[in-house]
Amino acid sequence: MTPQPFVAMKNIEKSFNGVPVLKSVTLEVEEGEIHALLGENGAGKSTLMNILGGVHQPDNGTILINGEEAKMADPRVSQEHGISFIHQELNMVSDLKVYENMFLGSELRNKFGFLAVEEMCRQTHEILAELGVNINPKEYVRNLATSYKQLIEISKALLHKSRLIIMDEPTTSLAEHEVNRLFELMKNLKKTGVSIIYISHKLKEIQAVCDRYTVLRDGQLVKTGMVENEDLETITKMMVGKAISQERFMHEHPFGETAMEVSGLTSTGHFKDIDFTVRKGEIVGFTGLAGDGRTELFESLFGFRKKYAGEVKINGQVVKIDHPRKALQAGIGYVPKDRKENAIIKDLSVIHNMSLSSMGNFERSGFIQDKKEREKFDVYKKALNIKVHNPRITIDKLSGGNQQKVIIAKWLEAETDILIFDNPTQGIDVGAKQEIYQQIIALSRLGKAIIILSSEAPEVLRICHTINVMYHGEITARFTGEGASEEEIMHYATGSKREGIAIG
Amino acid sequence: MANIDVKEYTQEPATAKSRLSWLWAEYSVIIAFIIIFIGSSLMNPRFLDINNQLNILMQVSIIGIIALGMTVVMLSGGIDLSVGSVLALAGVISVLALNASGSILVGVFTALLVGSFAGFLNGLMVAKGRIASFIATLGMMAGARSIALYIAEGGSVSGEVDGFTAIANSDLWVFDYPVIIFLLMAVLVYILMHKTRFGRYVYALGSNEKAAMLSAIRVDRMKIWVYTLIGTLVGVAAVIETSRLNSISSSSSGAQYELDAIAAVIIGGTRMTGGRGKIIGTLFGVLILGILNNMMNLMNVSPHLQGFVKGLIIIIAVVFQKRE
Amino acid sequence: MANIDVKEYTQEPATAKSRLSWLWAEYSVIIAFIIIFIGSSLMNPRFLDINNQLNILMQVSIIGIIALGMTVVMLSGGIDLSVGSVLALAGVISVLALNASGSILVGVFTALLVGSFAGFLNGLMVAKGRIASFIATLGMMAGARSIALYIAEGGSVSGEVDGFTAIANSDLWVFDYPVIIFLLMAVLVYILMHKTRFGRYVYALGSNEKAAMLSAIRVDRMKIWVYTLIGTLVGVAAVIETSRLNSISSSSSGAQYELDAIAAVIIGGTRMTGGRGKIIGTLFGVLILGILNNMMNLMNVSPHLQGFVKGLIIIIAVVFQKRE
Amino acid sequence: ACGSTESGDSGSGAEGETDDKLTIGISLPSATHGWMGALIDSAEKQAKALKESEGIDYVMTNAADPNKQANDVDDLIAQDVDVIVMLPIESAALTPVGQKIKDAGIPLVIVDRELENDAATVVVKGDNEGIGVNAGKYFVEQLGGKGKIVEITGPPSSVTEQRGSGFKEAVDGEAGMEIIASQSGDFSTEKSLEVMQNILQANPEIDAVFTQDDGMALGVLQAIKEAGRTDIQFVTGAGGAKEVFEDIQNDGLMKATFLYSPTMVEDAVKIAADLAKGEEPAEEMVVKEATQVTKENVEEYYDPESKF
Ligand SMILES: Nc1ncnc2c1ncn2[C@@H]1O[C@H](COP(=O)(O)OP(=O)(O)OP(=O)(O)O)[C@@H](O)[C@H]1O
Ligand SMILES: Nc1ncnc2c1ncn2[C@@H]1O[C@H](COP(=O)(O)OP(=O)(O)OP(=O)(O)O)[C@@H](O)[C@H]1O
Ligand SMILES: [Mg+2]
Ligand SMILES: [Mg+2]
Repeated sequence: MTPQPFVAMKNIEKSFNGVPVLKSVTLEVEEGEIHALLGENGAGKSTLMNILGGVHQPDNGTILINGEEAKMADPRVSQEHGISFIHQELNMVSDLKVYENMFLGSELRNKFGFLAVEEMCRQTHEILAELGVNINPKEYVRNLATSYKQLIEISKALLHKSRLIIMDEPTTSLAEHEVNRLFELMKNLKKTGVSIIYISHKLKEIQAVCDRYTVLRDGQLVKTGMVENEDLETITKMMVGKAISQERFMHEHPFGETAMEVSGLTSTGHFKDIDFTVRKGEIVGFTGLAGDGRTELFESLFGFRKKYAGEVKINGQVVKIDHPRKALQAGIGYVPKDRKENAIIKDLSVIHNMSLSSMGNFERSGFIQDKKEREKFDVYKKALNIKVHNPRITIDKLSGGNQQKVIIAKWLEAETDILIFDNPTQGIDVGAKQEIYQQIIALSRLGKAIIILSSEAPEVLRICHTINVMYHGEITARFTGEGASEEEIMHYATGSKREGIAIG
Repeated sequence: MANIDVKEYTQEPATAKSRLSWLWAEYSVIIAFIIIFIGSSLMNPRFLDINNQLNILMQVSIIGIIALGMTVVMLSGGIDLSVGSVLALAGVISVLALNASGSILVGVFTALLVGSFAGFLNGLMVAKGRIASFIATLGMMAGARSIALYIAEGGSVSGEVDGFTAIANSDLWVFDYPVIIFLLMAVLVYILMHKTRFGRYVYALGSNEKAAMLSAIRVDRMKIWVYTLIGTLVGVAAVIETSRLNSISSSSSGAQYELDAIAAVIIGGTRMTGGRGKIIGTLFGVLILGILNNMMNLMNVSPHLQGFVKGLIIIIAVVFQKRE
Repeated sequence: MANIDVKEYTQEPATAKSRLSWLWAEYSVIIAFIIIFIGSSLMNPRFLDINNQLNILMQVSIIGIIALGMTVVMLSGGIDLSVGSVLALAGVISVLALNASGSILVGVFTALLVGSFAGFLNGLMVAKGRIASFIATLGMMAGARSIALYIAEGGSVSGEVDGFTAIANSDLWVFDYPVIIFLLMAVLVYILMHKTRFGRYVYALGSNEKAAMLSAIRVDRMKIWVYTLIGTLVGVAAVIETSRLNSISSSSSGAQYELDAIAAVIIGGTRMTGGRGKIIGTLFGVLILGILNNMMNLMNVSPHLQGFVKGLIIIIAVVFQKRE
Repeated sequence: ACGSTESGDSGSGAEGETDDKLTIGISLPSATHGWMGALIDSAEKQAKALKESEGIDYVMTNAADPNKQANDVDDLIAQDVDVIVMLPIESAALTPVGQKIKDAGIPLVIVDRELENDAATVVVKGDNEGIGVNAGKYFVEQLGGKGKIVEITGPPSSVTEQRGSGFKEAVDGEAGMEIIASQSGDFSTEKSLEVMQNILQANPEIDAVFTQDDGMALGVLQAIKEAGRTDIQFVTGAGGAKEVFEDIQNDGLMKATFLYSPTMVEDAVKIAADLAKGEEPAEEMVVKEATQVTKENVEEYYDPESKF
């Protein structure tokens, strides 16, 4: 270690509304290293980074850049110190085009002061190509899938020629090949002396790219060390206080009758000829790359999208679902992905978010019983280990992982027979992931039909009885949970292998 | 692991100090109100006179009833510019119905019907036509006024049925009926917004429409209800306004009520873009406006300067409140 | 694996049909305009008369200039209700300056100064005071009108300098100066919004303020500029209005201009909540309103019903446009 | 664009059939208060009547501000109307517009508010100053030159200014007369009711109330009635509304009003029709006196069918 790290955050303290979130945390990042910042949901990782990025001000403590004290009064100052920040939640301007987002705040101009559009497009194209993405720079960001937005955010940080890039869970919506490209890029950056702070709940990634790590737990520093000296279990243990197995869950139980039967579902541009059935007690997974039409398919089944053809049977009855309400009445629940846009109501309290889809459970003669809501929330708080000091605060004050748990609680409370989870563990720490999987399995034991959408093959492999692989809007393969391998799934997901449906 | 949570998260702040800061954050409008109230008492001794206080209550009741509805609309993320015109239209038609039928009940019912129907149309345009509420209700504002003028031939219409004026001109103990109706409506809307799922859904919709829809809320239907609600409240206001003077003017009645109602809602701390705000805040917002108008007359401020003074104080009251 | 992406995203649609559907999505207001234009021609033969066409252009130029500024404000996610009042105030003060100095230049300069200063104050309130633009500019609306009334004692003031009226009453070939000024402003604002950083930042800010801030854009400063810009444009409009009639009324000049300007912007396809919209759309929005007013006069629609007809057509024009 | 100096002769380019089709152009402010609403209605009715009886067409326009009114007039000129009736929102602002009409060779009948030049062929006007002056005289007379007066004005505008200054002039002459409050009732009954309530609160002693409009007077009466005040001796109005006449007849608190009838526009339209037919005007200035209406002469003016 050199005597003077590139960035040193010393004894940082921060509390929100009297609740301490960071307690004298120290973090040092060397020049040209990839430093993993680890910790369970709500440990304070993002908050610490927000302080470094000038988004929040610390209550106490100092930040040193190359040994000199720096005051990060706002995001500008931080950027001027050569720090780029890829935030946990996407911060894209969806009404601007790709290149406009990339160069937002640092536009290139010609000698008359006008924007040099073509030059910016060219550079955008180049930098995206490095990540293996080929998008029209003049496409509006709102028309892109989340993974592309994420990649654009990453590219934007790269564009700035920063000396330190903070990546707060950059891979939550990326497919594996995109992640690999990102890692190559990170390694190249490292060689040129750029430092990276990398936050992720996917510990495999940490092992793949990171040099050192720092673990936070409940706002306190637990340990800093070299990644190569530790194995996954130890790190997990430091984070959550116990070892977590990565094994496939063994959960054999008999299935009931068919709960949902879909045949010939087609929506031009999104998916075509989708057939599948889900039985009571079965956990069915859908996986594939971004843009494979998974989300659109299930948004249609949930009644959020209306333009599709084909037949859907619930418990043997043909149903026409053209609004999420009807889906709920038919017994379908849906935990959407991208919780910031699709799931959380940021002005409602944690409790009210939990009860939103099942108000009937809390009403007596038309009036809401506050006490009942509170009691029910406490049940979920315990069951899902939701960390919140006061559930009456608005949900946006929770860490990302805990927000996700509240949304899951919301749909558990709706008690539907069929539950669709789209990317249910996005941004959730290993411990909590385990808890969520256990919840899902417990539900399936109760005879609920479960559908899980995930771009992470390992996730579906761990808990699903049946796995469907999608490619370009079609189901290209179907495996049993035991009969599938990550490698084979990838073949079908990338379209490099295509044959009659392989039913295991 | 659970023990960590307990240690860390169960200490709910409930000290007197934190209570106070909570009150401040949530209800700074009340503090603004108290300051304005005390200031007014000091500036003019007649202000505190019980009759004057009752006058103020009476004077704010019409705008107050409308502002309650406006709060709901604004919480849902919309706005309703048509309230003043719809009031005039509902008033004109209800007086005609009153005179034709000779029945007060018919008159009252007509006003409510016209109001809620206009609101329903607004709701349809916003929810099903996907028109920005500003423009949909701007259209309704022009349209309703226009029809009122056409029906009343530009003039005013007067009630010809005995007893109709009693609605707004009777009192219970010291409180005039309009004040009682206003407070009753406030309680009803409060309960609706905070104790029933209707309110919950309105907040959800105003905060994140897409997420509300994905939570299986019928967003379109909610919007239609919201505008129908304000329409109905405008109908109630129209009854009071008409009954008070036993007549309504198709040209001037209700003029600019929308601005007063919106101002009251925003002073009351409701966010322009929806999702955040309180009925109680609006109540105090309405009172602040009432006191301002009252003081302006008590102090005999030049009519030319009243706009300036009023604008200034509204802005100060809003700045003074803690914003996100 | 990159080949998958390529297949997915490089096929750029550029066929004639997709061009058309793009035009439709982006500029459906133009189609609405064409329909209204053709409809008007068929309904009244006088409509197509070249003098009538030039009249319409002249008539829309003042609202048009204001609507340009309003587009920018609304793209930034705000609104400016004070435009009419500020126009009256700028007009009154500039006429006084004109008469006092005898110099047309001083008069013009004063109008611009008053307008941009009022805009600057609006910007300060919105950006630094964190007041919702609706309420901040509502305050300015009341305040500016009030000061204008106070200065002019409720009446109007007239220019006493020869040549001042020439500004709005001269023409170049067949086009009146106001029309030329309007088109000039439109070109300038267009360039500003689409070719410079300023415009880019306004869109960003209106679409996602937090993201704009995290991109190190000085959001507050941008807002102040935006309101100053519309203020200056209002100053320009004030010069034209004052010069056209060689006088300005402190009580009625500029009344309800805000509503016309906002309506034009929304008809032009700009989203109420900001981030999306086009200057060209506003141009056609303004023309649609102009044609409506003109046709109402040509067709002799009953005055009491004009509001109804206008409201209806505006709503139809908006519904007709493809909404997200 | 419309500075075309064609002759005002409507038949210039048209065929014989349009020759005898005369058109009256009417440009009025929009109906923001009762009096104007009634005036617009009277104008439309009169124009319709003329259309039926004499086949004279009409075009009516409405404006909320002087600039829009200038636009309206442009439209009228462009339509080659044969005569224009205009009620200028602001005299000064519409003066150049009047000039334009004159330059276009179109006869112009001005209603209510005079222009500052001689563009008008005929002026039909009430007497806004007169209302104030006559009311002032009435107050001095009734109160014996001594008393506390409240004034309820219209919203700030030149009409309000003229009525107010006429009144002040007359009252200022007497040392014992004092205007203790002057507030705007916005030409609205409801607003005047509220304003008067507050004024009553602030002033325990009031002798009489001058209102600039009958609609506002009705609100004032209601406020006084509700407050149960007995110190106020009388209230006056302006305009000539039916309800006010009724109160005068019934010995109410209304003791006088000063005529300013919206029906003046009927005369203007009739005169315009004559001008359109090419007749010379009988007189160039028709002044509708601000006649004082009290118990003595109210029967003369009361019309139970009136809409105003
Ligand atoms: N603005 C805020 N107001 C109140 N509490 C906050 C705020 N921001 C964060 N917190 C709280 O601070 C704690 C730390 O949150 P933070 O977002 O830093 O966690 P994290 O480690 O990034 O978790 P995750 O892995 O879920 O993203 C959480 O308990 C959260 O509720
Ligand atoms: N100044 C603030 N006041 C209130 N809430 C805030 C504030 N700043 C952030 N928040 C909210 O608190 C939550 C947690 O804060 P924080 O920013 O640490 O976490 P985050 O979810 O990781 O977001 P990001 O990484 O994008 O900043 C966020 O959802 C954010 O919207
Ligand atoms: Mg985080
Ligand atoms: Mg977080």
